[in-house]
Amino acid sequence: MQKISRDILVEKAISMLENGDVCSVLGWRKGEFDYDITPAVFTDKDDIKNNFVWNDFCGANFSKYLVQKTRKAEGKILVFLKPCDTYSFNQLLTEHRFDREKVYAIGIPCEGMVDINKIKEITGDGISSIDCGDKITVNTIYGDKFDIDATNVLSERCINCKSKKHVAYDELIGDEGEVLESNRFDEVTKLEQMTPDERFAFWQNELSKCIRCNACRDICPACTCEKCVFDNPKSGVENKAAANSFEEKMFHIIRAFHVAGRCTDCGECSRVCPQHIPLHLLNRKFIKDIDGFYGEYQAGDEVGSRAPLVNYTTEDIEAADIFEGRDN
Amino acid sequence: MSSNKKNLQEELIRISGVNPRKCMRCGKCSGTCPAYDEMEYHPHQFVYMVETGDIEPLLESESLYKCLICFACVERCPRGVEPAKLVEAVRLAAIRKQGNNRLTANDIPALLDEDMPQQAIVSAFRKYTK
Amino acid sequence: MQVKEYKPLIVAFCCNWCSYAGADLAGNNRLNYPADVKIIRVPCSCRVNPMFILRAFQRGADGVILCGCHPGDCHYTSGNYYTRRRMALLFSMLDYLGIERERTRVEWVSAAEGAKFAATMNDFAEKVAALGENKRLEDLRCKK
Amino acid sequence: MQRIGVFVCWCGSNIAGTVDVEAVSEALKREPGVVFSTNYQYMCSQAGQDIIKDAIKEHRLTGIVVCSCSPRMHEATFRKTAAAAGLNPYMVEIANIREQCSWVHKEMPIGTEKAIILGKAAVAKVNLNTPLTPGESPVTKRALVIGGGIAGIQTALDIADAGFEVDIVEKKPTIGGKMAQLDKTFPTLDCAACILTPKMVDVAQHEKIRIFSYSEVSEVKGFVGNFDVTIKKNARYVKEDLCTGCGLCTEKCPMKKCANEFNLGMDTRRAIYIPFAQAVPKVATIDPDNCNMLKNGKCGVCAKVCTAGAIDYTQKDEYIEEKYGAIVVATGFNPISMDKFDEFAYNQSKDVITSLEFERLTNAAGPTAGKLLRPSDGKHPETIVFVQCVGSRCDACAEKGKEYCSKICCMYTAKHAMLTRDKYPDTDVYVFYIDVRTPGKNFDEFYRRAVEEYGVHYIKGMVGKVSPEGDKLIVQASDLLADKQLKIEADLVVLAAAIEPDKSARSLATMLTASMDTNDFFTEAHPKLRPVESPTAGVFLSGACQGPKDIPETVSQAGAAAAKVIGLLAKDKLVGNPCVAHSNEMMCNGCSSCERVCPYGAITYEAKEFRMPDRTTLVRRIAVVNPAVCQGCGCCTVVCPSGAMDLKGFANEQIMAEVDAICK
Repeated sequence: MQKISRDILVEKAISMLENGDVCSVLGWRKGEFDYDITPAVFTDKDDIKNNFVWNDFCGANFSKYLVQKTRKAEGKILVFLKPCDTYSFNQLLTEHRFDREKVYAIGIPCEGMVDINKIKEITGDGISSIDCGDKITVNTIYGDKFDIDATNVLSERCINCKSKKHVAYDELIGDEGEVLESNRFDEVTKLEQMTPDERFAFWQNELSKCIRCNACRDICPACTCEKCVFDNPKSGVENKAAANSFEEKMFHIIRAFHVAGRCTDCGECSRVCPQHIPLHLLNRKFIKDIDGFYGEYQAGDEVGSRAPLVNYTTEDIEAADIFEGRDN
Repeated sequence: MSSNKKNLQEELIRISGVNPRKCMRCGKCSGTCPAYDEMEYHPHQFVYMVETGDIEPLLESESLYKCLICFACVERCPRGVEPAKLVEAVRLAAIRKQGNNRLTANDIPALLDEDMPQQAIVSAFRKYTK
Repeated sequence: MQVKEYKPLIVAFCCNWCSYAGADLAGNNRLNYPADVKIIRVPCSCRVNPMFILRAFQRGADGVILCGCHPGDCHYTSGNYYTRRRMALLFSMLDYLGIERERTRVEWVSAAEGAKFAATMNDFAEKVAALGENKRLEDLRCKK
Repeated sequence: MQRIGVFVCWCGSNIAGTVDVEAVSEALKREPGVVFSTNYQYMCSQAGQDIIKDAIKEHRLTGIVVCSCSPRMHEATFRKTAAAAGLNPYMVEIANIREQCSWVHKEMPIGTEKAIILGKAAVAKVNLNTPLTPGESPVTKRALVIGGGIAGIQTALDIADAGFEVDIVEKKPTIGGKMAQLDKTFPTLDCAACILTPKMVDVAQHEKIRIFSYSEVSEVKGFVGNFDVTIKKNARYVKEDLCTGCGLCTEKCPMKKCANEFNLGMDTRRAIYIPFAQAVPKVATIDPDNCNMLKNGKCGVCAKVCTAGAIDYTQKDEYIEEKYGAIVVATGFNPISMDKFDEFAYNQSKDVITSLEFERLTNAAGPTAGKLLRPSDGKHPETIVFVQCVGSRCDACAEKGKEYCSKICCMYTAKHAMLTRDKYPDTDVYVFYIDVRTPGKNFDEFYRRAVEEYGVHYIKGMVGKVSPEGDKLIVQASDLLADKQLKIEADLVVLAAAIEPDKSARSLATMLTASMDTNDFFTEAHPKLRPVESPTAGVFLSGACQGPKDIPETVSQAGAAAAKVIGLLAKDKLVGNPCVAHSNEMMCNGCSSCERVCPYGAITYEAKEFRMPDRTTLVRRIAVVNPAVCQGCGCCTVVCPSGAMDLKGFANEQIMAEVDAICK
């Protein structure tokens, strides 16, 4: 259950639109199903009244949308940002990807978003309606009704939430949270402790599921390239569909490398993957290594910070020494 | 260096966290030491002797108990070597030898007199008890 | 079917100023190393894109080694420092994916280190040969 | 499709002994794009080059592969050959089949097989080569020297003597720098003023040199050969062109109690002042913090007494824009602050002084007119203790001082000790040292003289503590050789404070995009081979801004920097390396990653308008590489996620084509 009610956000959005403070609102729109909530640009107050949603399914991170939306916008855009979204927001500002002047950012607290797949594991298919109250109430077309505790079905990224603090906003609604100690690297460590054969088998299995739908790339706030190398016939790695296991790996290695040091660990890649590949484990590996090799660095923590891959010290660890003390 | 000596040396370096190789032999520690004249081996010699592994004489020496642990040498060492920590480590090595306590805590009150500076009393507790 | 003796294929990226000159010096001094090693000249080790390394593996390389000036000696002052970070992270990631660690290496070879160049190549070729064919990052379409 | 010619060199038997050159040229004939392939005994010979030239004409070749020795050996040769035959020189690629093939492999079949593969890689690359033309940029024939100490003066004189215009920007009211404050110079003991002031006069009188004193560089734009610099001329409230330097104002000004920075605050000057008698320019300056007229409009004495009418209380800071072809940094050094070294009682006692203060105390133009007197009571000191390495050679974890050796202290301390004993033989002089470092011509001899002839007590050991007691200073120190702790009753303690780069250097480095080390010393383009150049093209280094230096070393480096500047300014046009980075504006995200890794500051950003398919225009931030500044390392190409940045001559496609050819 989110602490801030939808009505406060709706009221705020409508008043800002009416006052002419902003010309459009980036928010979550009702989808075909109650759990299927889509990012949308609202310009009409009735539309907001009827279709704006704020509940436990509003996982989408709007930062990336600002890149395109601010280019066309005549006036300011109102955007709602959860704490983890603000890191992406800052990272994009660091990379000069949108004009800060064109955005009015409202920070809203987040109690964690739920994972519909975990709900479906409990209820089975055929969900007809979901109501997010104190409990998540699910009705199915078979007449079953479930009351589920949101904390039991939180998405992985929210269980390992790294921060409830907003690092950027013009206005904050609700209370400010804090940067949290999370166990987000535990799974990476677990993989590191496997034998190379096990790791290879794990990733071969995971990555072979990839259907190259590009959802991970399209949602990723760090993947805002004007033209992606995988779409560019002259890049040498152009690849529309993975033909074999090499290309499956290549896509994900290169993608992870391109966002290394810039990835804020927002977890959108894993959220949108239709094949449920734990893509965040690739990004987190880089984050964990960066923290370990070069000192802790959180992308997006502050605007203008120098990402680890565009930085160095003369005392950096040698590539030959990175496995010291690890024998597998 | 024999392996015994080497072990002792490594032990001291580990306890103290001091890297004696950083010493550039300027002698500022000994120049600054208020207990210099009391000591048979002086702060810079502690550092040098630990570096060369010549630790036995230090373990035997009265100097161990003359250091006031005032940390003047630690404060002023330009190389960040921290000689007093090394003295402390040698002292620990000496008293950790079974039955080798020079004094027990109970012995201390009898040794106190009115003129003794407070700092010395505090450091006495650090020195003689475990 | 004829059984061919296994020979590893090794791609070595060498920076123009130090390591390529080091390789030339190895030649001048007639220091042998396996012919399996093929050198590609780049202006600086920092020119090597991880994509090139993956490309080499895809096309059938069994090992890729990157040679540059020693840290602090880069002709462009800082290129190899960036190389060091990139490759540390890339190699760690390849290991994480279960690719054998010995297939990739970074080595700093100065223009004066002909002997080191030859020794490095001998050692690297031997280690890669011991691993056998690169199966984990291969693209069967690119095989002969 | 290219029309490629392949030329396989035998290099006598150097290549042909291990590589079947005939087989190589035959095999490469079948490669895509190859229309001609041959081999010859010595390709680099005149006859060999003629074969290439003829083939280019006869077969209308668009690209060439020479399979021969290392490109480091003959790439330039074959490029010239190609150019002579009308082919763009960058259409030539070399396959190194000697150093990296025939010389390291013994068996003919193996050598031949590898040579063919290396040839194929070169052919694959040439297929993707494009003709490259080096960019040209004009050179503004004027140099800027930042800093007017001995380094800046020497550099400026050398450049000006070669016939080029030079401007010196000095932030103090006069040039001269630290050397003007010194008394004598080691190891010859000639008087600093006697050798410096004539040079200052030379500078003032040189028709090619302009001095901007009391000025700072406030902005630098542009690149090698074409810098646009804004100089901020601080208001000195005196018209430089009218002031005759008569000094009447500096005698009549009622504000007498201003600390005299030239004497390090050991005496006072007026609010209007000329730093010292030999100042250049010899023009008065009003110190606005102390002038009553400027502070509250009451006084005006200097204006009244000035017969030249040079005083102008309404003067404003002035900004001057000028173009330069080269910039020399000569910002020099300062002694570090002694605030963190409480043990030496510097802030407690007036009689604990730094060595630079000691220079002023012994200088005939100093606060004591050259008599060595204690600052506290003006008495003659009978025992003097010199402490070496104060704040030098400190470990980083000690959190005070500098990690490096300040290099000059051993020698000037020997000088101070010797001069003291020479002038005042009744004085006891102690020098506490850790090591005495005297590498330099006649340096060790000088130090030995101090010990042997002048009887200076050199004691190995460091001073632990200085405590003022009455009018004495108790110096507690160790004598390591005697294994004793000493307590010396001294009258004066002189600290050889470490030196550090001037504070202004950091912001200047940012303006110039010149790199610095962790100590804020400017970094050389190469520590051995290019010691007076900064990695930023067109920026040169002179004197202690690059590292601690004594005067002879500074002067020689100043001359070297001047020679480099002259070499640059003598050119009418700069021809660049055409293998530079360039950004594809359609793909560039404007994310600044490339800019951050560029060691030369060659990348800038501009807002560019794009016409969109729907006829709207879109303004996007895109990277622009300045080909005159880019050195072609290619670092930017790898941090560019979209691949918009590529390197000419070593393009992504070309390198991948080589990889493919090798792995085939």
